[in-house]
Amino acid sequence: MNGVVIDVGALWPALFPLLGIIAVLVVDLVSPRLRQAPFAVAVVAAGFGAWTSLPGVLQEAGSSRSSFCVGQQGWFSSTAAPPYLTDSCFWQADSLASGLQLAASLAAVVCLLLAWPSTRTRADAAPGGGPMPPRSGHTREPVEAVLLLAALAGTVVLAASRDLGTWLVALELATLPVIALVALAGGRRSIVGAVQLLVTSLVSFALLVLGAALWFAATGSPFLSPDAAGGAAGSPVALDSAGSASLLALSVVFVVAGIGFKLSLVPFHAWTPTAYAGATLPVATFLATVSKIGALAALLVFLRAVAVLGTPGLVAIGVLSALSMTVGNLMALRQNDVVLLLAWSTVAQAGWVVLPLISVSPLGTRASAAYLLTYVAATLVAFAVVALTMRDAGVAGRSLVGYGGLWRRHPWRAGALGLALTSLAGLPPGIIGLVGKIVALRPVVSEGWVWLAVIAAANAVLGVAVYLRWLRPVVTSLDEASESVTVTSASEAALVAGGSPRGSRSPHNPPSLRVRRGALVAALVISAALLFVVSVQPDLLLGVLG
Amino acid sequence: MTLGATVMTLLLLVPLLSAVALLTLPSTSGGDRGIALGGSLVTAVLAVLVVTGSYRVDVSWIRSLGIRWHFAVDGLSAALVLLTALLTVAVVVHALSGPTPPGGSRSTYLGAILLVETGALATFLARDAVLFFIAFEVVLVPMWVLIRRFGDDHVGDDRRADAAGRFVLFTVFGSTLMLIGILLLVWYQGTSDLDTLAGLHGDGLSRPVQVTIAAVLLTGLAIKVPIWPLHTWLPSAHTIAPTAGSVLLAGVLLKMGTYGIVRLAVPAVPEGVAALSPALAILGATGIIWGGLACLVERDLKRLVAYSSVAHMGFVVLAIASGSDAGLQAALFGNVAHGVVSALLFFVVGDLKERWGSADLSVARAALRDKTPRLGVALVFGFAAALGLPGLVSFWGEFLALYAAWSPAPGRSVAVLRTCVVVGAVGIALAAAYSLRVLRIVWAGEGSDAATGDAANAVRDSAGPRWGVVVALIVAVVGLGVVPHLLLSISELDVVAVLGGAGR
Amino acid sequence: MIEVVRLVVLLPALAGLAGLLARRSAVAARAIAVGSAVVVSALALAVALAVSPMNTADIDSVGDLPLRNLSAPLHLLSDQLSSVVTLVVALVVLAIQVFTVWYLREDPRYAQFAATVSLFTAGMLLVVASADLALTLVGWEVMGWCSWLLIGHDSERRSARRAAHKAFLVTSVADIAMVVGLIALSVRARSTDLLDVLTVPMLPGADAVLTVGLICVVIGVAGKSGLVPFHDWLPDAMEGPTPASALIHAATMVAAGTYVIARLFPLYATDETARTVLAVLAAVTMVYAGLLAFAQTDLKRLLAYSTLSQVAIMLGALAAAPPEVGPVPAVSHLVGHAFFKALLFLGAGWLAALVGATALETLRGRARDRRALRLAMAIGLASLAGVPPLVGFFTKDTAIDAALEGATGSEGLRAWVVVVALFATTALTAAYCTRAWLLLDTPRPTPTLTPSAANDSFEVEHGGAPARSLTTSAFDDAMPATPLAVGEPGVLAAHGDHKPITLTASLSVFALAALTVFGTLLLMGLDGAVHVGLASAIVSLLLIAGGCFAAWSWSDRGRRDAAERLPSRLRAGAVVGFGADTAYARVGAGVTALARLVVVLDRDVVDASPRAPAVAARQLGRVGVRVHRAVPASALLGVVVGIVVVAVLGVTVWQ
Amino acid sequence: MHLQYPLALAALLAGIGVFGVLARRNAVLVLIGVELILNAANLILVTVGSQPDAPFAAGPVLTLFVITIAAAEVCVALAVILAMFRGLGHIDLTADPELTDNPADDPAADPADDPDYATTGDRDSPRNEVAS
Repeated sequence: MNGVVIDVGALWPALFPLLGIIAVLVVDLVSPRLRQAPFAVAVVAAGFGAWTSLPGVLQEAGSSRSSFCVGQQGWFSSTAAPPYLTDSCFWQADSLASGLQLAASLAAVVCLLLAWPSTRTRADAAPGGGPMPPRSGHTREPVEAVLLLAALAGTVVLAASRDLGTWLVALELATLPVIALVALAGGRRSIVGAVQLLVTSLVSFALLVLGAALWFAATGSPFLSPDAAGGAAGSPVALDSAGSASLLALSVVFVVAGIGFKLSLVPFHAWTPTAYAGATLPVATFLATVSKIGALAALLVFLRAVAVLGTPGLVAIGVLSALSMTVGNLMALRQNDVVLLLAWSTVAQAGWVVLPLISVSPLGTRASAAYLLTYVAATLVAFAVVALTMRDAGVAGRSLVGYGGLWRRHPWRAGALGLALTSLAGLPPGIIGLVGKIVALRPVVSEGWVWLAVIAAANAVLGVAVYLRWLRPVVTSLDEASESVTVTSASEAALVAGGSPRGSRSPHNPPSLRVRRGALVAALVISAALLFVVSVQPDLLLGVLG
Repeated sequence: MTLGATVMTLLLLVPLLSAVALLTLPSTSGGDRGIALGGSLVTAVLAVLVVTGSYRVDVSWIRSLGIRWHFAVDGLSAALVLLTALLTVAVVVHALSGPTPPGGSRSTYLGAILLVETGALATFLARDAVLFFIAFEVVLVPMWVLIRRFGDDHVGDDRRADAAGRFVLFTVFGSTLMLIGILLLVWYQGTSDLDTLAGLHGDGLSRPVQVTIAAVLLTGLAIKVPIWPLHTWLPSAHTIAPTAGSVLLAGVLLKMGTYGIVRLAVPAVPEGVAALSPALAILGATGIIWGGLACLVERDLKRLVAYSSVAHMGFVVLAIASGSDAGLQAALFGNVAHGVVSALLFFVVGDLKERWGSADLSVARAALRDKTPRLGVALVFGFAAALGLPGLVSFWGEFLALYAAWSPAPGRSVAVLRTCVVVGAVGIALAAAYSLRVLRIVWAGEGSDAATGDAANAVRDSAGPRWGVVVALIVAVVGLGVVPHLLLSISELDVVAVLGGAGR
Repeated sequence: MIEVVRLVVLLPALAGLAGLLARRSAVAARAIAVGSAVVVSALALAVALAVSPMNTADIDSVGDLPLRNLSAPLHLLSDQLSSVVTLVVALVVLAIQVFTVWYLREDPRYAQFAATVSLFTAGMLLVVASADLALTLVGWEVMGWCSWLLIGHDSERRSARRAAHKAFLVTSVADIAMVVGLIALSVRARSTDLLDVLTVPMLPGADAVLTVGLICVVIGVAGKSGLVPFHDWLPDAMEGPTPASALIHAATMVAAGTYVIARLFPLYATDETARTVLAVLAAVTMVYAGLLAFAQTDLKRLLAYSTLSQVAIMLGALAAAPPEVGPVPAVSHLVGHAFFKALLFLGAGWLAALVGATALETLRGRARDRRALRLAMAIGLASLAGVPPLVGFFTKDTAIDAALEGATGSEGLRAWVVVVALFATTALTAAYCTRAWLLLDTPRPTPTLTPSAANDSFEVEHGGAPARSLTTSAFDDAMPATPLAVGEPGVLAAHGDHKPITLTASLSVFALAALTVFGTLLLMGLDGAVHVGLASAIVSLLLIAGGCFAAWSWSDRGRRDAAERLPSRLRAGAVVGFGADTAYARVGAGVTALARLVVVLDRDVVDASPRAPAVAARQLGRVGVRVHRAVPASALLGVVVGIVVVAVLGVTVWQ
Repeated sequence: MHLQYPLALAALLAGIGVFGVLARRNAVLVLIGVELILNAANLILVTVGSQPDAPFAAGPVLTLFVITIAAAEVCVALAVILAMFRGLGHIDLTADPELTDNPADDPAADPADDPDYATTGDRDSPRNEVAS
């Protein structure tokens, strides 16, 4: 037959979130008073998405589950198809892409659990229910659920997209809802965060589109495929191969920059702390995990296309990663607010994520994805613990001292946090973090970028310093804990008294009213179990990426 | 899974599991004593079994990275494995028969100790380069906890934080550099199996590559040894750490560095190490003099012992730099010797500090000689061994090290190494000087007449299990000094395997 | 027989251990100490009397060290030389142990002392019996350590602590050279076995490594045997109890150097340079020490300096004797010296214990009314002076004769230097022996000057030792010890009215006296050990007579102290060894200053390198915090700047 | 070669857009600058897409995509700007919002007095332990 070959089976990971959106809207339409129903639906949808991406994960390396494939005949009545068009597909999910999809869906499930509302049905009016303006309080849950699912869908599509159009649309679909989510948190901080996130994303997206256009100009092909890049010579506007190559280079750097914003690489990172601090915890978690997965997926799609052009052009990536690591760690060292600390650690870890990409080779791409997944797993655990602690201790759960003596008070929670932090720091018992560092450094070393490796080593030290600062109060003994608790309560009082806007205007104040404990525990258990399993047998995680 | 593999796995699992049990144990329950003691004892027995049976386990672990779960024991590691296991028993006994240092519950303390043991054992047994690195890192967090939480509570919290932070940050930097070296090595040689790497002897590596790899590896490991000038983390860590921490640090952790050099760098990139050996020797000799001189005016007893560790490690480094078979044997011997001696010294000094409340030599105190004979005798033995008195264990390590450095392997610069030998001999005299200084003040009671108040009356003498531990160590110091064959014969054959004709 | 040789070394060590364990009961300790000494002497006698001493050097001790490319068999040997020396050591130690039982009977630390003496003996016997440089080093260092324990026995007294410290430090500084030398020698042979080292083929021409090694060994020996410039620790070592002094001086530590060089004699015979160094050191030392001995005001210090000069005589013989004569003369003087020096020290201890001091002023005439003691001292001093027919005469003349042979024969100038020094020393020795005897024997004619006053006068001259701060370094011995404070007043004060000497103790002294008289017979067994040349004998007899007469006349017939003829400043200087101690202290202070410098560097330079990035990190963090305010525009700026940077990098580096 | 002129125009547009983004303080104007950049991209796409052999009329189609996305963006952007105006009372992007969300700024939480800050390498505090 001629025309597009559509294999729906391959699309389920993206379709389920979309169906979930519809279902949520319908449910909210039917019984608007049920607060938990939207989240239940969303969790189910995301879960199914994860489930359906499994076969893609399990397929052997090299093969890929494609859809929307165009054959040769029929489409080009006038002329014969250019070589780079022979059966190319708009949707191509190899094991790497599927792995990213799976991770995104699971992370989304955890985020949804973190946002799970506590009360079953909505009280009509929440007069002064926290800083939350009552007007937005009514439809908050379905909106949150829908936006989260939409962003998830965007991420999933992004991982599998292979052409400019899908790629651009998916990127925006993965970004815009998050901006809305940040803004939805309410309160000035959230607005500031949203604004900064918005302007940064707009500008970088614009430049991204410019880069995409240049790609099209250079290759004349809408497909992000190696042979398209290879066939750049035959591009319509090509003055000569060198000219088109430089066009291509320009497009690559524009794209790298545009996505660097989403990965919050320095210097595109400025939005990160503001947005994290402004958003609600679940949204911050989403920003830290799913968005990053999407960003990396987008970057990988593009880089794998230009891989044929060789690596030297990507010294830019090396510089960006070195910058991000250093700045992120240095700033994280000064934070006493755990959310901000995690925000800056995101910046630093983003550097580690793109570190292996300086060698655009299957080795590099897989390594970068692997490191991203370890980071996502650890960060999910950390955020889950923070959510639990804030639910118990209130605002104090945001400050480092709030974790004094956690080891004695909640050994298991402290154990999970310790595992997460050591994984982020790359120390045992967080073996997976250590393996991640090994994986990330391997391509760098193998390409002979020793100076970059040494910078990375120095940053590993800084990172250890960062996370030990948090781990220290966790393991402090009972007496110190008690006094630190008193300190906390004092500071909390001061905060509530308006000493600092953090306390009084915090969107989650008191958070214990809003989030359901069981869901938090579930989220923690899921993420911690994942982290632990891959920590004992890292092969599971590395194997996911083929 | 064969018997050998099972025993080997158990050797690593028993301390790990008992540590986890201790850590998750509620601080109120009293089961920690049994678990810790039992765990360490069983581990020691298993260690003896493994060494005697020379068992090995080799299963695939991380396929995608080609990292294998490969542990085995040979002449290079056997002595260190035994040392680690037995020292841990001693430390646990010592910890159980006295007050737990303030800062946390005893179960946490013991758990951290056993975790350190796990990591050290894994490091000494690992036969896969990357696995070696991972095991190398395991000890960090528990040791950090030991220093940070159970450290000397007479000093401010910032001092504890500084010491612990220094320890971790220095070591992490070193081990990450080592990781880079390992990855380079693995990339060029295509395998991370240490036996294969040793078999290759750097074949197929151009000289510059070898030098680069060796430089990275040695720098990384030098921090752990520690080699001058990267030693500054050691004194503060020793001063702050509790007795158990100091003993494990000096007796086990420092050995991981030198062992790493012998196991990783020397066989895999022989040319590189040979090229760097003059620098290595000079740094080692500098460390000997530096440590000895620092000890002459150091006032804190624990810091003094720490600096003497720097000096003794200098001898080991010098021996490694010589590159001859005898040199490697001397290095391994010196490793174990320093392990035993420094353990003895830190046990005694730790007890003294616990009784005195500080380890400041400038405080006039009653002489140990008659009033506190047991601690006194132990101190005398410890420092006699520290100054390399023949008939005690450390003499052979230092004598052989100097011998080997005087007649280095071909290709090494004889002039440099012989100069270093003279410097090292001067270091022995310095060791005599500072050892006698300490004994004169603490044991013979220089200025004890000026002692007033509490310091004037004698402290409680060592007794019970702690005295038993000390006696056992003294016996080890004397026994190995009189019959050094025990250790030398263990390492004799495998040294050749390491050098593979590169030496001599 | 082989087991016996092993046992001779092993037994004292075990005795030392046992004595340490059995320190609770004095009786057990005494039994162990004396018993072991008796057994060892018996065994040594058995070995010595063995009809043909087995000239074997492959007695396995603890087994061959399993080393690659170095053979360390750790063998023991047994031949005429070793068996004779072993016997002498054993006998002297026996006498000393017996004497100690009486001398330290009230001392609470008797057990430790006796055990240390046993261990010391083990070290010496190991050196004697060792056929392996490593073993030699072991025994050598063990002796050094035990000497630290013995000299510092009364660690309550600061001067004792200081003397012990000084002794060990000076010797271990010299041992730097010893270690290097032995290593150099064994590297030549790729073995530490004595025979291999001796039989390693000579390289054609000058063998630098050999010369360096031999000179280093000489320096090491100079440290332990107290040659200039390492001599000053020995007089201070008198702070130890008298038996310890007797042990260190008579047969063991100080003489060990002679024995080691005698063992290595074949190598020295081939190396001019090393022997010249040895000759110069020995010649200087024997004369200088003799002069100092003459000026001493303390009996024990006088004996100490006489030891220096006597040991220098042995080494001089080694340095000058021609190869065909060999090391035997030196060893024979070692034997003779062991006897009379032990006798003298025990006698001095006896006297000191009865009188309560060792200052000659105090002892003046105290020997007169004690017949036995007087006899013993007389024999001892006469033998020291070399009066025939005592053993001292024969052994010394054997040494002189050997030197003369070398001088007239192959050795030339070096030997002549030694010979001259030897004759000078003979006269000096006679002089100070006479002086000492006159002082001991003739009571003070005008009893106006009380000993305390005498002490005070000297105290005034040299001043007391001010208290030293604790944090001073090991070397920092800025104050010379007040030489009159020796004679361990601590012990003597502890038992001011000392129990009258026991029969056994006095017997031990007389046994030594007998050996001093008839010791020559024992030496007959060692061929070449007694070889008196007519010329040398006559010359030295004349010199002795001259020395005696000079001293006698200076002290106008013993009414005065002969040394008072010396200018008082010279005498005062001689008493404190011409400030050698201060020189040591200067060295120590220098090292300490260096150490302080190192500490400062360690803190401010070496440690600054890791600290700097930390501080930098903090500052950068501050800056970063200031930069990162939630201003959207700044974020935009960052984005654009970043893109420009990336674009430039990308496009430029791509092609 | 006639393609050069539209491309040059596109470059001009993009430049103007970037300038607007950087120079303007008003959020809405910044938004317009972004739109300019997007239009530059569109121009490129259309120009290149006007080639006869471009598959699936990719140029125009992509342009349509971009326009749609831009529209969506503008919706969200305007909503957020509105919220900004409500919450902060202005839409000046260069203004420093009076709520600082960086705890390191308020002196109470200056890490310097956090004891464990030494772990971050503050190594110059203890130097008294060295003998002097």
